[in-house]
Amino acid sequence: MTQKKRISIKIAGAQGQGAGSGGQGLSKVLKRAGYHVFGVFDFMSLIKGGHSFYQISFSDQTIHANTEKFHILLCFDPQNTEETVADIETLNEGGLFFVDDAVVLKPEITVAIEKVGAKLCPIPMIRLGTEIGGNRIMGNTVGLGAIVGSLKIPFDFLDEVVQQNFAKKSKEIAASNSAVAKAGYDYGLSNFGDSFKFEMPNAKKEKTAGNMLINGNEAIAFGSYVGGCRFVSAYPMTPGTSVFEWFTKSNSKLGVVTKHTEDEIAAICMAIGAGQVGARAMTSTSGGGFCLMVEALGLAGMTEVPVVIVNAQRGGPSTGLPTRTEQSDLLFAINASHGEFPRIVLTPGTIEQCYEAGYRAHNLAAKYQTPVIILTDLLLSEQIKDTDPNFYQLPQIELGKVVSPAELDAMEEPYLRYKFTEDGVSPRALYGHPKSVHAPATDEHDETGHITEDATNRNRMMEKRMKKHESALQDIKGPEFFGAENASLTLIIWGSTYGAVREAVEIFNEDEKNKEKINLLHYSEVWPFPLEATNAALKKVKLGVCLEQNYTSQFARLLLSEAGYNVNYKLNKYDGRQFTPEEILVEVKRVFAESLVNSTK
Amino acid sequence: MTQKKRISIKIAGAQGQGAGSGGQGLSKVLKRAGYHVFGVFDFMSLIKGGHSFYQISFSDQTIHANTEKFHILLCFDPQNTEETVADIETLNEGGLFFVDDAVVLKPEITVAIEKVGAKLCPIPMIRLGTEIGGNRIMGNTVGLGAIVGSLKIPFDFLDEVVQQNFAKKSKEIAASNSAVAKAGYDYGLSNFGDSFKFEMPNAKKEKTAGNMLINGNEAIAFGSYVGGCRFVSAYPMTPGTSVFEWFTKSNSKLGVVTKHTEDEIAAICMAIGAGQVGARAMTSTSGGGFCLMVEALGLAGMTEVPVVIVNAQRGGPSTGLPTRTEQSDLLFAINASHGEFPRIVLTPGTIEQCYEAGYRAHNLAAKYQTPVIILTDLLLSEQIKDTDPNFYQLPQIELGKVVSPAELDAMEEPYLRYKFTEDGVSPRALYGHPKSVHAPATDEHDETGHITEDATNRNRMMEKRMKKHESALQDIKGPEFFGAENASLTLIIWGSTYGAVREAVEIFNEDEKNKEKINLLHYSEVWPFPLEATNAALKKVKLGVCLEQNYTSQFARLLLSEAGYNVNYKLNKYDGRQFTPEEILVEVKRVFAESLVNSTK
Amino acid sequence: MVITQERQKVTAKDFKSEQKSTWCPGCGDFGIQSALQTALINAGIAPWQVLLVSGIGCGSKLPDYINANGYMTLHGRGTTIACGAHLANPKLVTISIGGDGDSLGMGISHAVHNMRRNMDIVQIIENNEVYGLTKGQYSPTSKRGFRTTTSPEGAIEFAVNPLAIGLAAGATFIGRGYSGEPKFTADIIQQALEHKGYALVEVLQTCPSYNKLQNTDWYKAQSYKVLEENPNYNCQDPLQAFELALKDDGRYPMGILYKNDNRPTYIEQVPAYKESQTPIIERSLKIEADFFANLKNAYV
Amino acid sequence: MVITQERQKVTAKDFKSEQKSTWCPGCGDFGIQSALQTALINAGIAPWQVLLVSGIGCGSKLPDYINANGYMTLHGRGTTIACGAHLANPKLVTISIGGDGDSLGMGISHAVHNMRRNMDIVQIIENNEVYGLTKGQYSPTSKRGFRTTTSPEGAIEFAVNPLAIGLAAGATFIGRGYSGEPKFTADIIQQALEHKGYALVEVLQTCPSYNKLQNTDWYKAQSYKVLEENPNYNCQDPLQAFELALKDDGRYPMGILYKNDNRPTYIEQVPAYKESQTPIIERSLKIEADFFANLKNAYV
Ligand SMILES: Cc1ncc(C[n+]2csc(CCOP(=O)(O)OP(=O)(O)O)c2C)c(N)n1
Ligand SMILES: Cc1ncc(C[n+]2csc(CCOP(=O)(O)OP(=O)(O)O)c2C)c(N)n1
Ligand code: SF4
Ligand code: SF4
Ligand SMILES: [Mg+2]
Ligand SMILES: [Mg+2]
Repeated sequence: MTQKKRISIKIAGAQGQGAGSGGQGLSKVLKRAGYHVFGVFDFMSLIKGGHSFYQISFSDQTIHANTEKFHILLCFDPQNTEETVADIETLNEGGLFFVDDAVVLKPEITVAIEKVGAKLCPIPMIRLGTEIGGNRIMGNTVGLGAIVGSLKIPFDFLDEVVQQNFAKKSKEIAASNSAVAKAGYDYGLSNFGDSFKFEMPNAKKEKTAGNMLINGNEAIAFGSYVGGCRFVSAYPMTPGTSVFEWFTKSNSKLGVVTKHTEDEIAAICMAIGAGQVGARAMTSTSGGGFCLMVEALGLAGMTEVPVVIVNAQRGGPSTGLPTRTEQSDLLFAINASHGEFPRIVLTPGTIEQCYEAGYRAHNLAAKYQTPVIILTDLLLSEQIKDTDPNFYQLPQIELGKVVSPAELDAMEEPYLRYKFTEDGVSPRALYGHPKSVHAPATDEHDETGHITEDATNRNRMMEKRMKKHESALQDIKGPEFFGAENASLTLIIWGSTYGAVREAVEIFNEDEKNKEKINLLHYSEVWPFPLEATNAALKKVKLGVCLEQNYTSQFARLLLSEAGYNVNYKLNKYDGRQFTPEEILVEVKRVFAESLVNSTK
Repeated sequence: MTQKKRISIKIAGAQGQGAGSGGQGLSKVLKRAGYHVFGVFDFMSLIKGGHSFYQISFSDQTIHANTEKFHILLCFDPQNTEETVADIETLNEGGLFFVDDAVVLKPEITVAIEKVGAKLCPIPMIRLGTEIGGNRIMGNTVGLGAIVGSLKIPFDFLDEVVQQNFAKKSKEIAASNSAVAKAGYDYGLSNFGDSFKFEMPNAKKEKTAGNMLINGNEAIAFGSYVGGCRFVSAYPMTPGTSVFEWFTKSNSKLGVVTKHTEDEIAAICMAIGAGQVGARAMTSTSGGGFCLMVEALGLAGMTEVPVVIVNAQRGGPSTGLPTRTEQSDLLFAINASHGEFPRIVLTPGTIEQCYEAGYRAHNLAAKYQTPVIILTDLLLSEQIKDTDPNFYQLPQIELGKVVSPAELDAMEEPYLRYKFTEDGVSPRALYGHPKSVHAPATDEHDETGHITEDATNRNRMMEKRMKKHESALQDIKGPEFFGAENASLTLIIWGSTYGAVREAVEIFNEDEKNKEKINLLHYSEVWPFPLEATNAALKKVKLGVCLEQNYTSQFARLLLSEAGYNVNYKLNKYDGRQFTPEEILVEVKRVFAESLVNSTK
Repeated sequence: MVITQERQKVTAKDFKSEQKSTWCPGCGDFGIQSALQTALINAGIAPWQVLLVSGIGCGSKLPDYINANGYMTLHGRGTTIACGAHLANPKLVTISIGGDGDSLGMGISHAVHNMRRNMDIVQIIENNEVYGLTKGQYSPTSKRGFRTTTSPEGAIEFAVNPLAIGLAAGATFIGRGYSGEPKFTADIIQQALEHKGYALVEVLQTCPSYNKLQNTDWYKAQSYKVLEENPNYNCQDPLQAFELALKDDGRYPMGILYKNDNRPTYIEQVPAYKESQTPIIERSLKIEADFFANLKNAYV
Repeated sequence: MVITQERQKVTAKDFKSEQKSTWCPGCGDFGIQSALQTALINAGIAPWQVLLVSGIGCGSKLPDYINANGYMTLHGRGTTIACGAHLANPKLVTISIGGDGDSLGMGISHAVHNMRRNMDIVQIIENNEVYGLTKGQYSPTSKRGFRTTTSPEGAIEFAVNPLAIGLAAGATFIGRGYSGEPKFTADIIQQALEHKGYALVEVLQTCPSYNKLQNTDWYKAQSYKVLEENPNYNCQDPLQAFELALKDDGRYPMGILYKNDNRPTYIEQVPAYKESQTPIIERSLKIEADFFANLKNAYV
């Protein structure tokens, strides 16, 4: 469909069989070999068993999402007949199906292979794994080797990755894995080296080999770290855990205090405690944990403590679909906690935006002395894409209005923690200086922080705090277009749907048959709502279609309540599976057809 | 200003001095004596000291809110000079100022009395209290007696209330209080019986004596009880506590299981546990406690457990103004918890609606198997108004779709807790029958309740649950008008502002000088949003003015996001003090003037 | 529990579920499920008479795999939900079950408060000393030095001591079993079921995926039955039990570690159950006219 | 606390605040404030060196009435916020202070977990055995039978036993004072301040508004100093302390009830503080170019 040449690989297996790590390894091999790579892991809420898979696309151009069809399927779990048949059905005609040759395939599977016109590629995974590596589980490496061999990608790229991956363990383990990989490679090359009939994209090693393969959560963590984050307290919850684990895993190296707490209440409270004494602090969780943080969110809002909260959304409500993706916490995040106070909500849509959201969150929290929520989701957290390392730069660290010890020394009037100011932001002095003594209350307080119920002070304090909402607007990024300039239809989106929608826009616009063109308008920051930028952008929108991974069209409702804009169509998906470009195109065509009917009525 | 004759009394004192109980007692006396009564207590977040006051209005017609000016001020705390001066400034010219005659008044106070042209009425409160009752604190009763005497209301009404109030303690105590009251009464009658120059409303004993004086929280609790509520678990938090205490205080009499829990998480979880096994269960709290309930709200939503949550709002954010009123949790309540599920939000605006909300909440929770939130606030919780006892009837109890043990006995197919149905509601069988065995999960589940990640089932289950949102709409009450039919300006409101706005509308429309008339449109139920009724009502609105006790105009934003309706003006108050009819009228006049300017521009 | 329902003749077949377990091969949760089932069979409690309330975690999926009334709720909140259910319908034999992270981390407050109330339920803690379902972080019961993704340099906290906490909080029954000994554990659970008052049963559990060291052999070496080692052990003596709790030889005493039969249960004292023991959910909701009139009269 | 800051010469004047207290006349919180102040003075800790983190309740308003660094936060969460502050700036002498409802009801989980971590803070519990600020409901420390609005027929729960819970959870210092004896209490608080590790100080407190029975006379009769009654009391022995905790004669032992100097504190073991003890908030945020390059390189 597209001029972007892409090859897609799926590695499927029961959980614990290594589809995830295999997919990550293979992605690295492909990238080093000169391809742009995109990968996502799809898994279930259990530890061993079930059925999960890793999807990789590689290309001569940057890829933003996987498409539905595959050219290669490596299957570790043919015993999961139903799932394997479904996987086979996503193979292109002529696609390769790799499976252990020792397995007697169920008739349903062979029928399915025949039906799609795929090629069965039996490989001695367990045998070679056991014979050469001395371990059944090394059969995985055989499988990966066979794929690389069948694609005729030089073995060195695979060898390097395998050796690197196992170098931590021991030289021997690395060497035997390398030998297993080679055996698989040779087997694949000699048996199926001519079977792969699809046109390969051009490899440009010099372009991609040095690129970084980093997932969304790693990018948020990394971005936060370079943004000055030095305190992270959290409680594990998929898919928020890996942001936290990025810090814990390299604890002493980074000089960051990390605390795995007893619950999410303690997680945010510790971060607020740290924030209140001057640390750039953060916590990371998912919806259920975010629920428990909501009271303390108000504490930070009221006492004006900078703190960053990552809420990595997953399928809800309640425990819901713990390992599936959804965008259903938007209005909750914007309205969470009783009473009213300013907050900032960032909704990155790409790996790069995750990195930016990381440091921007800490800068904005410090500048406006208020909580900042990064609303990401499972899809972004599990997604890797190769990125130019030059993109990752050390950002400017903004400390906001601070009163230094020297300034305190020189100060004549008493220090006022909540001084009324033009922009609502009061200069912040830390505890520990004789002239900065203060004791703020979560009750309404006066400029010093002392409790008061006085009505005039109350009004001024509310206005002071809410002024920060207005002030922060100047820093909020407006939505960005991608695609045709004068498109007849605009997909209005936020957060992680960017990838699939972007691919859909690219594919659609490339097709000469489509005379009308489409584009997308993406929000990576949503609160305070960027009204001016929105109004300017919406002027260019002819047919507005809001696409979201939720049921109740939360962003569309936000657009209406904040900008008075009523989108023409709403597209929703809420089964926990990511939107695919193909699905989006079907919907786009339907909308075009419908709107044509309506406009001629 | 109004043809409704009203007299207003303020009893002020330091907290712990008895202004609150005095005001309640006096309200009862006035009601029994033949007046319609309205009273509110205004207090601070402390136990003893500070300055609080009770406001009473009485009339020959029903009163819905206090106005700003008073005819009588009884002051227990002249030592609080500043506050007392402010109180005096709210006296009408010719108003009476009662204070202990032993106190040497500060010059500021006497100046203030003179300035407003009030009459100083010194009474020997402490002396008579001590001499006759043997107790300083009985001086309060002297003060109340003096007021009743000066108004020439027969002593019997006062005596009866005093005797009743103290009957629980002992005959002696009752008798001595009665004697003290009489002494105060006589003193007031003989010294100031001719000082009160205002026209008294007509007393109609037969009309009001039998009326009930019940506050908003009592009405919610009472309504819930008659609605079948038999389980209440809660954690104290002003102003939600008194709903809970209504039940605890008469524990064994009512046959209700009550549990003061360790925190609000346990409070809602216990209620959900009780609800899940078949009890009509509820919890009561304020915003901060509601924050802690948000995760479990999703549990109830996902597993479809009927449960009622009273969130009595107060000044936020965070601890905020714990004893002041606000309407700032609306969007939070509607969007609380991650993911999406149906919920019902009721926003009573009067004592009567509180009673209705109580039983309706339990009926709706049972009928739609979903959480129901009653969003009330401090103003309603502290407000009493006399109501015809015939209004309070036993409601129909709706159990919703239940499968009885007999039906289970006869059932041939297996029982499915989450059976797909037309309206989304699945018949409910309780645990305890051999054929009803089930084990629902907060993970996405199939019709039996078992965990599944299947995409098709997921879609159907989401749609089944959300269908209940549509189904419940049929039961939601639309907004109601009050005031002129063809008003040029409509105050669009929700919840507790009803009283003050209604008084404002009455006063405004009575004034012959106001050629244009106004009305109000009040929402007592807001979610699922009553769209059809709203559209119908809005057709009649010429100039829509949304008035709310919050900063960010939450209801106005809801009107826009749900009905696409943009109000013309927004009026907000967020200092924790209730709107007064006078304030509203000032704003209404301003809006009229402005809109005139705008329309002629 | 004070079991008010008639005991039933039940067999393993009654508890058999169609649902496929998703536990890892070799997971100790299988042994716990079997022990629980045996205890219920031996106590004569049918699937429809019991209510298994769980939280979230690997172990909390147990109600999904057994044919019995269950409710799989929120991480850390199973115990308080179970107590709510118990107070509304004391006829159900109510068991709260969850992992160590769930019960002793997030949920420890509910455990402590309901122990001191002597709520008449059984709480089973599936203690694998790790967070299983979130892929292996250290838990409140993990040993110091335990290396996980959130403690790559080794955990630096002292573990929660469930026996000590139970004693301090006022549990009236404290037992400890092990997933590798389902029969022994079943017996403890059965006694917990028959105990009047709050019964805390910790079951040590293998987790071959994330706590590989503490495998079956390890537990064999590291645990002992308290009555075998000390036949004079008096489980009614809280001081002796506390001494056992503090004993720091790295080994786990198993069996009934504490028992107190002299405390009233919470439900015995609840005003609404004083005159009638009929569960509130079985009582009529009808309000008599004169009672209603009286309620109204209080406001006149 | 390990107090790393230079001790200061301070007097009562330094702690004097302009803010008017809103406590009831005769409230025990006055005595607690005075004891705390004396302890700080005697320990040589200035207003700007300390951080008083409180929750919500009458007692939690204390930081409003004293001139010292404070943070009045959320009901039940003071302790965990204090620990966060401590980890980010261990130089501040960090004290968590709150009522019994706050600290032992809503907040007991944070207390238990931070005790076992041996966080190097002081926790003061202002124990009036009632909820003051919400107008007199029974609390987790209220005696059985205590009649309040939420227990009009008398509380039916057994009270939390702070000493027992502290011992079970692993507090390394447990003391008890009384608001009516500010000097004695000041001494205990001072020792808590000087203790390395988690120090739990319960201060019995009169509440003339809602716990009228337990007035000054009552406490005089119902409490005793443990070392006066038993000069051989060995506060280093957890078993003896637990025995004392279980002793049910209705009287409160006061003094230092338990002390353990052999446990490492949490902060001593935190990886980020191993090489440098400079508070993280005082360190430069600059990232060296080659360190940054290395971080990026891991993803190539
Ligand atoms: C509020 C909340 N926080 C976090 C989680 C994520 N979570 C699911 S299970 C689990 C821990 C599991 O450990 P444990 O309770 O010991 O059970 P196990 O899996 O070991 O049986 C966590 C943290 C959650 N579901 N809810
Ligand atoms: C989450 C939350 N729930 C409830 C409250 C209401 N509340 C304020 S103080 C208090 C209890 C006070 O009791 P205690 O902690 O013993 O302090 P005291 O007033 O007796 O000093 C409660 C329940 C609150 N502020 N926050
Ligand atoms: S991770 Fe551990 S506890 Fe969870 S199922 Fe696997 S073995 Fe069992
Ligand atoms: S209510 Fe009790 S604790 Fe609160 S200030 Fe008054 S006396 Fe003190
Ligand atoms: Mg575990
Ligand atoms: Mg208290």
